[in-house]
Formats: sequence, structure tokens, C-alpha cells
Amino acid sequence: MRELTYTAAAREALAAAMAKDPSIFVVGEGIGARGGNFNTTTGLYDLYGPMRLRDTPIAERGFIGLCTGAAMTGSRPVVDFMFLDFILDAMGELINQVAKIQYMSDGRLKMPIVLRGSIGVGGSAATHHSGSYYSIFAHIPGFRVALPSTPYDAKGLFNTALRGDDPVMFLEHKLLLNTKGPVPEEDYAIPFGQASVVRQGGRDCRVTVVALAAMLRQTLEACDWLAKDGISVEVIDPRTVAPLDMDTILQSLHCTGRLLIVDETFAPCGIGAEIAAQAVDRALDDLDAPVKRLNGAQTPTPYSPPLEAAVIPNAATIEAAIRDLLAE
Amino acid sequence: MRELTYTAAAREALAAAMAKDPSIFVVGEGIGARGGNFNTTTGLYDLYGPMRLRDTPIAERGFIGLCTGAAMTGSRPVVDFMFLDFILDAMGELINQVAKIQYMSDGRLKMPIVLRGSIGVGGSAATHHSGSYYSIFAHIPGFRVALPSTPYDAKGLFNTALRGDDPVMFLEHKLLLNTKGPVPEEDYAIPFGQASVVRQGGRDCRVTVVALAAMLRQTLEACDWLAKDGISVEVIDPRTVAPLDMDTILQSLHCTGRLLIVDETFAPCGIGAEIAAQAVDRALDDLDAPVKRLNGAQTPTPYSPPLEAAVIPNAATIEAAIRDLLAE
Amino acid sequence: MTQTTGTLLALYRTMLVVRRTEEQLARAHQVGLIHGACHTYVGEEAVATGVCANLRADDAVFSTHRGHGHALAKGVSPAALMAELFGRATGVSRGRGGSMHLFAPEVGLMGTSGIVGPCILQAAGAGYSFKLLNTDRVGVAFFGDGASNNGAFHEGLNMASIWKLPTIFVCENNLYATEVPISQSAGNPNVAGRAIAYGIPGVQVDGNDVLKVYEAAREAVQRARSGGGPTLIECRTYRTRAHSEGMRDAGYRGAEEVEAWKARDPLKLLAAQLPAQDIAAIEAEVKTEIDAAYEFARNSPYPDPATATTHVFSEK
Amino acid sequence: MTQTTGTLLALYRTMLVVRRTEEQLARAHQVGLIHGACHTYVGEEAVATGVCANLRADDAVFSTHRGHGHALAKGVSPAALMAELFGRATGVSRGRGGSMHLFAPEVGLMGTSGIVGPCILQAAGAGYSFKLLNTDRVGVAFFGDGASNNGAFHEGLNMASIWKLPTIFVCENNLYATEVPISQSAGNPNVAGRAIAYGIPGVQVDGNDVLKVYEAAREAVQRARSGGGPTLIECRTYRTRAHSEGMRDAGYRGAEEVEAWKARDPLKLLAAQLPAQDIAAIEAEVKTEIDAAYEFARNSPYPDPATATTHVFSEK
Ligand SMILES: Cc1ncc(C[n+]2csc(CCOP(=O)(O)OP(=O)(O)O)c2C)c(N)n1
Ligand SMILES: Cc1ncc(C[n+]2csc(CCOP(=O)(O)OP(=O)(O)O)c2C)c(N)n1
Ligand SMILES: [Mg+2]
Ligand SMILES: [Mg+2]
Repeated sequence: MRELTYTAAAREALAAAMAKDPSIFVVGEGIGARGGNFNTTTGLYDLYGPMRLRDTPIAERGFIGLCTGAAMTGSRPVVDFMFLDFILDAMGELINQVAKIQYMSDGRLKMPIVLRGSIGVGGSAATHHSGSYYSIFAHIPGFRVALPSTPYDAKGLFNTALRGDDPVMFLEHKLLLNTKGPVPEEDYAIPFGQASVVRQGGRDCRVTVVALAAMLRQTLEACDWLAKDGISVEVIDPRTVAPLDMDTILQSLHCTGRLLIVDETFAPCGIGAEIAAQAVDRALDDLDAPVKRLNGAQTPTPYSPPLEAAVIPNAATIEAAIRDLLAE
Repeated sequence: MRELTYTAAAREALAAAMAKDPSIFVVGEGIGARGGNFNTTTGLYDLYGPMRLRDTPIAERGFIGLCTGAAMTGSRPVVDFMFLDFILDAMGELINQVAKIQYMSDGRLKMPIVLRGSIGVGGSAATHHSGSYYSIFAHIPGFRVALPSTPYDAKGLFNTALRGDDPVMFLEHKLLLNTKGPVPEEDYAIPFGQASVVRQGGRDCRVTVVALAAMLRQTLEACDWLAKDGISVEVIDPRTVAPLDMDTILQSLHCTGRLLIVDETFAPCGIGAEIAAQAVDRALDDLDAPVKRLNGAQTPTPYSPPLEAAVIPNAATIEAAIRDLLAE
Repeated sequence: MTQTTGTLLALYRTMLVVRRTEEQLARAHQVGLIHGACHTYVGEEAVATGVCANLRADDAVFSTHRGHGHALAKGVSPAALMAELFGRATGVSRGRGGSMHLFAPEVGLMGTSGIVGPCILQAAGAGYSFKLLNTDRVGVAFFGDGASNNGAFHEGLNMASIWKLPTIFVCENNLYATEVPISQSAGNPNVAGRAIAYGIPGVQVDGNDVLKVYEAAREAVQRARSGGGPTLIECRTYRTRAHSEGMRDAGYRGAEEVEAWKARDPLKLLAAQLPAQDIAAIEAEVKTEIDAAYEFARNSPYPDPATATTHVFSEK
Repeated sequence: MTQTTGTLLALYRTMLVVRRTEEQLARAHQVGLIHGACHTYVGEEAVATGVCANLRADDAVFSTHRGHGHALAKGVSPAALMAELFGRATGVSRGRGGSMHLFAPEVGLMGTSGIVGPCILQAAGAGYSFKLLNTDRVGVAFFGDGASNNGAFHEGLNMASIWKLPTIFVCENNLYATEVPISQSAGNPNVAGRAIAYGIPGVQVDGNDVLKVYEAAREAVQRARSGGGPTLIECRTYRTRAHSEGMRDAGYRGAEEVEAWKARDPLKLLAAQLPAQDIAAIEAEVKTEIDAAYEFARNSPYPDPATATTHVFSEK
């Protein structure tokens, strides 16, 4: 099958949607003629011009508030925010308005807004360009939160985001943007709330690992190493954290009896805590060992490479965590 | 002992601190001559004037950003934000700046800022005046998060907040503000990270309930009902969710074998998930039953009394949850 | 431009509906029929009335915590408004919102908000939609003087300017934000004058003179519909009741000041230009309507708690 | 007011230190010594230099993503700056920050930020502190034209105005925010003119003429120290390198425009007024300093990973 980068896969979905639906427009800094800081909109400005590819002032709260009003009045805005850190300035609009309008209007208004951009630690981007606040959005009622980890998922999940009527946080880990993978040319959509079993553990598998975003690749690498020692691991990528497909995780846990969640973001009140809490609520009898979480350190993100590397999990620490869990 | 309201208890701490330390100032809307929407500063303006009790424009991001700079340069700001919902507009300042300055400056700058105001569902305040986002602040490294549930705790925790050099979210549930309780006249401070065992379960107790903020009173009421049937419950109030005193909870769980967390806020990625996750990680062998969470509904807060009542736990639903857990 | 008596009577009627509805709400608040906050618009009726008289049902209004007047002037019925504040299923927001969360998209009332600021941005967004979709509809934001010091004002007006959005920004300058006078909260309390900072037209009008408001809004709406971009209208007005029902209304402003503004009551000012018997007829009509609305609201059922979590997302 | 030659030479020296440091940084970036982003200040040196020459070590500067010049002009050494961008333990932020997170409170560089906007508010906050604590210190914010469209500008300038804070707001208008020209992002691209909207003095100066900047800043600092409140200074200037090292620098602006600004290079403009042998001596001195700084930075150790989580809170 044809290979595309992660960014190109999402862009294909966007381009097709914009061709079909004239009510879609994109806002962001440098997403017009420049084609986006991450090439998210390359080529589209020439086709659709400034009304549909709108370079904005540096006013994150402003343009997200503007898009809220646009979504209430017949348009379908896509906010291309570059780094998630920037739109913390718009949290009031997001939590108080975007997430609540459908409910407060008793379903008479829709809120078809997609917010997309990069997250994650990597490349010495330092503390203002490394945030991944997906657990916060998963906490708040009213958001869909997608975390594609492959080009295939990027296209399929972006299609779903663009077709729904709900606010979607579409979060693209910066270390994945240029990764390549097979992407069908035809149109397809991956429903939200369907985890993917990325690596089947097989009959004698004794551990399930849930890994998110860039941690998936690290986890798969660790699994390759473990496989050499005959250790098999079942790996699950939830793909969306709101809704969260807990059933798929619990099915796997039922077979393996052990669960590790690998998440580069902060542990307290994070998605790993949620998965662990649901596991102990719904599957206590399946647990042959404590549920373990492997998270990034509870600290702002430092710049210097050795410091940066020290604050996130990697294949080696994941391998160790899996071995430790198997030893419990 | 003398009884004070919750608000008066915190005000006593503030007044004493301001008398001692001229670098403390308070900002907020109506906290000057008016004395605060919730009487948080009554009487202080007459003593200290506008430089230390500063009425602000409606610019939450602005005045929190201003206080950030003030805290970096020798002052000790107290932000009196009225309703937590309002300062979502300042999340960028809070998460990107306030929480990170000490770390980024390698400890050369301090960040002695106290953010205080009301949270919680109640009184038909509706969706823009009912938010309790403490789990979000507990997720982010760099914040202390206090949730006093009694006048005694309000004074003691506020004293600690005012004396430290860290950013503190001091969150006062609106249904508690006018409740009364014993408050010593002398000066005392309650360290952060020390849970309080509010109700001892005794030898034969088979369930631990962790309850936060206004849910504590509801839980105690439920316990009174259960006591009539000879059912004893151990009740723990963490008092701060960052740091979280998990040891006290686990000690209790070790004796009782059952754990329920009652939290009126949203379940996914909430503090209840964190407590459950730590329990299953550190105390799996102590668990005689699944860890249960009782949370508010996953929805924006409605206005009408019957709707509002339907979205938060109360003594009756807590009682039922405890009985269900005991039957597991 | 002089208006016909018919127009004047229609304006008067709208103002009276707002006034009488809110007087009824104030009484209802005293007897505990209203559950949460209740910010009345008494004294400011000319603003919503004069602006909305220039709007169509498909124009979009975004409002603030003090939104009863905007809702009524845009076409919400007094019955649906009262029922909302009483927390009933028949309320304009089905009892979900109360005083500060009024939604009636069917008449172009796109929402009021308990948070100061967002309406400015959302109205710009409606303008963006209407331009993108090639319609001649307009977006309107109503907001207070207090909101004009908020970052949303800066960002919203600037975006509307650079993209020439069909949006009208109506600042209801009632001189106070709760108890804080604008002279203490704004380095330059001349709100209309700040339009220059965004390169858009700004006008200041007597917000108690409904005809002045009507004229300014007419011009702004015409400009917006014809592609001329946004306008900032500052209406100088005054709320003659407390910030919110049940709050004190002393200490921060003098009785003299309040009385002087009451003497310039917008209804009185307009009534003076109209035949007394017409006024009386309208008064009687409106009384009947408000009485019926009150009965309707009071007798409406509360919403079913089973619906408390519906419509968080679009599919249910 | 005319300055002594000594003053002029000192200004020239500071500008040259900034220039040569950043040229070295640009080369270092090309060979991979810099790990993250690197926004140079080349072409804009007169602004930081002219402003900071009026400041004391105990005055507080808050800056932005393009902060090397502010750090150096405020007293950070080229060695500590370079080491920071190379991610070393000897860096001004101990390797925690890189180009966009420079902290040197000991010389009054209170922080630069990867987020556009906050510095404006924090400088107002420093002003608040200094006033509260009865000192004559001042707070200074440096920020770009792009930041002037952000809500932080509106809220920060307004608060500084109403509370007469000793704060100086320095807008470095280099005509672009990344690739977006200010004419497209601002309804009124005259930033200094917007001071009226806040009731404070606003001046526009040639940001490539260090003496003009120096003079404007001197006046503003005097006003601030003596209780006269804030000032907005707009410095018209230009960055002659790409927005950030490694980024393209074509398409959005013409070579002619860049050349015209290079012809007005702030160092050239000042050098023309100074004795050639003095310039040569400074050039030699600075070269030595920068070479040594580079060696120092390159040979400094990386921070110990065990320190990666210290100082999140005050007690450790
Ligand atoms: C962001 C935010 N901050 C604070 C409040 C609390 N509050 C409600 S109304 C009000 C005053 C509003 O003043 P203004 O904008 O002038 O409107 P007015 O009440 O005078 O109509 C304040 C501070 C709020 N609702 N939202
Ligand atoms: C809140 C925020 N939004 C977006 C960015 C991305 N960004 C970094 S620099 C920049 C342009 C800044 O322009 P200006 O303020 O004029 O400063 P200049 O780079 O021209 O010095 C942008 C958009 C950011 N850092 N912060
Ligand atoms: Mg007002
Ligand atoms: Mg610029």
C-alpha cells in the first residue's frame, strides 16, 4: 500500500473534506500562504483563499472564541493551533463555551469544531512547546479527544472529527508528524472509542500494555526486545481517550491478568489513573498483579537533551517496567 | 471553643498575615471597599487601602499575569477570584507561567501566590458558576491544591498557603462558606499533604470512604444513617489533593479492605481515579472488593433544582454506594 | 431621520415588555420563585430595543449575564423567559440555564453567558460565518463597560476589523461593573473612542434615547450587511436597580445619581412623544401578556431529572 | 540631548556583543550545537541596548521568544547565554530553558517566554511590586508587534494605566509576526497610537537608531521612577535574519525590503558617528570575549539527569 507521512495523511482528509464542504474553514498562524508551521495546510490556500484558510493575529483566545460563534451559526471551523501550549490561553472559551453550548442549548445548537495541533515532549522544544494536556480534556464533559499514533489512524480519525458535530481535540505528537506508514487512498473513517490491538499477545501472554501517542512506538520497540527472550506482550492503543474504549482493554486484561499503562504525560489524575481505576472497579478478579503506570516525571519539561530524556519513558524504561510487572 | 464561619476563619488568617507582612496584597473584583463578593476581605480595605486591596478590571488573565510578575519581584499576591470558572481565562498564565517559574529559574525565583475562591455545585448557580477543576490543578506539576471542608481547616490551610513560597489553589466550596465550626483564636497552620481521619471506623469497620469538600458533610450524614444499622465507616478527608496523603488512605484501607471515593466533580481523570489507581498499585492485596468511585454526572451543570440535584451525589446516593460496596 | 408613529409605538411596546417582565421577575425573586442570580436590565431597555429593531430573526445576537432585555427584544417570549428563571421545562433553555444562560437560536438569540467576554468573540464568529456563507446576516454582541477592559474586546474588535466582518459591537456603558466605576477600571473610559485603535467606526450615543440607539444601529447594520465591516456603538446608560436582585445598592453610588438617571428613564422619554391613549392601550395589552406569562411559568412543570445529562454530545 | 562619546561607545559595544554572540549562535545552530529553536535579534539590537542602558540591575526585564538581546543588554554574559542554548549546566537557566527560557534574576532578567504575551502582564506586576514596596525600581516588557494584538496587551496596559505603575512597554515592531505582516494582523498598525486607548503616553521611535531609543527610554524610565506611570514605546525595526534559525526567509517579504533595512543597520548607523579606531578596538575586544564564551559553552558539561526534577516546588 501507498505510504504517507502522518501529516500528509491528515492533510489528505482535510483537503477532501474542504473540497466537499464549503462551510469548513481553517484558522491559525501561518496556515494560509505559508501552508502551516507543520505543513498541515500546504497547497490549500491556493485552492480556497483567505476566507477558508485564515491567518490570524496571535490571539488564541480570540480566534477560538470566534470559531465558537462560527460553529454556532453554520460553519465548521478547524483550528490549527500549532502547539497545544498556546491554546491554554483559550481554556475559558474551550471549557466554558465550546464544551457546554450543545448541552446548554438543549441540543438545539451543534458545536462542530475541530482543534488540531501538536503535543508532546521531544527535540528540546522545552516547556512552552511540549505540553500534552489530553487528560484535562478527557476530564471535561463535552470533548472528543483523539490521539492518533500512525498515519493510518491520523487520516481515519481526522475524517471522523471533520464529519461529526462535536468539539474534537485532535492531538498530533510532534515526534510522529514525519513518520511514514501505509494509508489507503480511499475514504475511510475510524469511529471514536475504538481501541486498536496493535500487537496481539497470543495464548500465553501474561501482560497487557496500553500505550498512547508517541509511547506506542517506544512500547513496540520494547516488545521486540522482550520477544527475543520469549516474552509476549499484548499492546493496545486507545486511539481516543474520550470516549475511552475500556472494553477492549478489559478483554485483554481478562486473558493476561496484568496491566501497564505507558503515558508520557503527568501521572496524577491522568488517563493512566482513569484506566487503572476502571480496571480495579470492573476487573478486580482478573488482576494477577497490581496495575502499573509508567508516566513522565511530575515536572515542567526541560530543554537540555539529557534532562529532557530523563523526564519521559522510553523503550528501555518500558521494557524494565514490563519485566518488573511480570515479576510481581 | 469559639465558633466561626468558614469564610470568617479564612479571613482571620488573611487579616493576621496582612498585618504582619506588608508585601501581601489582594486583587479581585469588589474586594476593596466592598469587602468581597463573599466577604472574604471585609474590613481590610479600611486598614490597608487600595494598594493592598486592589479592585481590578474584569481581566482575569491580566491580573493573574500581573500577580505572577509581582510574585517574582518580592510581593506575595493573593488572587480573590470569586468563582473558579472565571480564571479559566487565565489558564495560560497559570499553567505556562505560575506553575513553571520556580522550575525554569532553577529555584532562583519563588512563586508565592495564593489563588482563592469558590467552587462547587449548589444553589442553582448554573454552569458558569459551579466549576471545581481541582483535578486539573492536581494533574499539573507546580501547584499546591487545598480543599478545606471545615472552618478549622480553612484557617489552618490558609495560613500554610500564605506562609509558603509555592503557588496555592485554595478552593472554597460555595455550600461551605457560611457553615460554622470551632476555630481556635491562636495561630496554627495545617501542613499540606496531611489527610484528616474525620470519622474513625473502629475495629470491625469494613469500608473506607474518601470524601472531598462539600461531599464530606453528605458522607457524614450517610454514615449517621448507616450507624443506626450498626454499619461503621471510616471517613477520610484528604484536605489537599496536591500533595495527596495517600498513606493515610492506604492505612485505613489496610484495615477495612474496601474503598469508596466520593467526589462531586467529573470522574474521568479525576482525583478519585488517582486514588483508586494508587490503591490498586500499592495495596492490591488489601482489596476485598473493587475500588468504587461516586462522582458527579459527566455533564455541564444545569440550573433547575431537580436537574442540579440529579448531577451530584448526596447523602442518599452515598449511603447506597456504601451499602453496595459492602455487598460486593 | 424621523420615524413613523407606528415604529415609535413598536419600540415603546418592546421596552415596556422588557420593563414589565423584569418587574415581575424582581417580585418573583423576592418570593423565591427564581433559584439563582437575576440581573435586571431596568433602565437600559432602549439599547436592546433600538438595536434589535434593526435585526432580522436570522441575525445572531450574543449576550452577557444581563441578557433578559436582549432575549425579549430579539423575540423570546416573556413566558419562556420567566419559565426559564423559574427553572421550568418550558423555559427558553428548558430550565438548564436560568438568568445567565438563555438560548433561543430559532429567533437568533444564540446565547447569553455567565462569563464576561465571550459574546464579543462569538459575535465576530457569527460575522465570519455569515461572510463565509455569502449571506447578508449580521452578528451582534451586547456587553458591558466592564467587558470593554477584557482581552476579548481587544482580540474580537481587531479580528472583526482586519477581516471586515459583519458584526456590531454594542457596549452598554452603565458606568459600573458591579460596584466598580468605569473611571476606576479603564485608563480611557471613552469606550467608543477606542474604536480608532482597531481602525473601525465608533460612535457614542445616549443609550436612554431609543431613537438615537435605533439610528446608530441602523447605520451599523447597513454597513455590516453591505460589506462595510464592523462598528462599535457605545450606549451610555444606567441600571436603576441593584447589580443583581437581592444585592445591596448603596455605598458605591449616590441616590442623587440614581434619581437623575431615573428622570431620564427611556420609557418616559419616548412616552412623552406619543399619544397618551396609545400608551395606555399598550400598557393594558402588555399587562395582560405579562400576567399570562407569569401564570404560565409558575404552572409549568420542572424538567424531568432523567434528562439532566442529555445533549452533552450531538448524537443524543 | 547629546551623549558623550563614552556613552556612545558603550552603546555600540553592547550592540556589538549582541550581534557577534548571535552570529556565533547561528553558526552553532548550523553545526547542531543548539538543540531547540533559536530566534535571533539581528537587526534589532538598538532596541534592547537603548532601553537597558537606562536600567539598573535591580530593574526587572521581562521578555519574549526573541530574548537574547534583552538578556545580554541586561547583563547576562555571552558565555552563559551560549551555554544555555547548547543545553549546558553552566547556562543561564542551567540548561533547562534554551533560547526561549532565559532566567537571570541576579541581573534583573526575570525571564523570557516561549508564549507570546505574558511578559507584558508580568512587567506590570513588577511595577506593582515596586510601587507597593516603595522602591523606585521599574519593570520593563519587551514584546513584538504580533503581541500587540493579543489580549495581554490590552489588559496589561490598562492596568498599568489605572494604577500608574512604573512600567515601560517596549513594542519591537519588526513589521512581521513570523511571516504575517502587521498590516494584515492589526486593524490599526500604529501601535504607539493605541496608547490613547489606555490614557497613557505613547511614542514611536526609529528602532534602528539607538540614540532615539535611548532618549525615549530615558524619559519613560524617569517618568516611571518618579511616579508618573507607564509609557508605551513603539520601536520600528526589522529582523534581518529568518524568524528562527533554519526557517525559510522568502516568499513573505522581498529581498529589496530586507536590503533597505540592512542599509539602516543600527550598528552601522552608530559607527558612522564614532572614531574608527575606537570601533576597531571594541571589535577586537568583543571578538575575544565571544570566542572565549563559545569555547566555554562548548566545553561545559551537560546537566546531571538526576537534577531533572528539582525545584518544581520551593522547598527542594
Ligand atoms: C470573566 C468574569 N469575571 C467576573 C465575573 C463576575 N461578574 C459578573 S457581572 C460583573 C460586572 C460586569 O460589568 P459590566 O460588564 O459593566 O456589565 P453590567 O453588569 O454593568 O451590565 C462581574 C465582574 C464574570 N461573570 N465573568
Ligand atoms: C501564544 C503564542 N502563540 C503563538 C506562538 C508562536 N509564535 C512564536 S513567535 C510568533 C510570532 C511573534 O511575532 P512578534 O510578536 O511580532 O515577535 P517577533 O517574532 O516578530 O519578534 C509566533 C506566532 C507563541 N509562541 N505563543
Ligand atoms: Mg456596567
Ligand atoms: Mg514582529
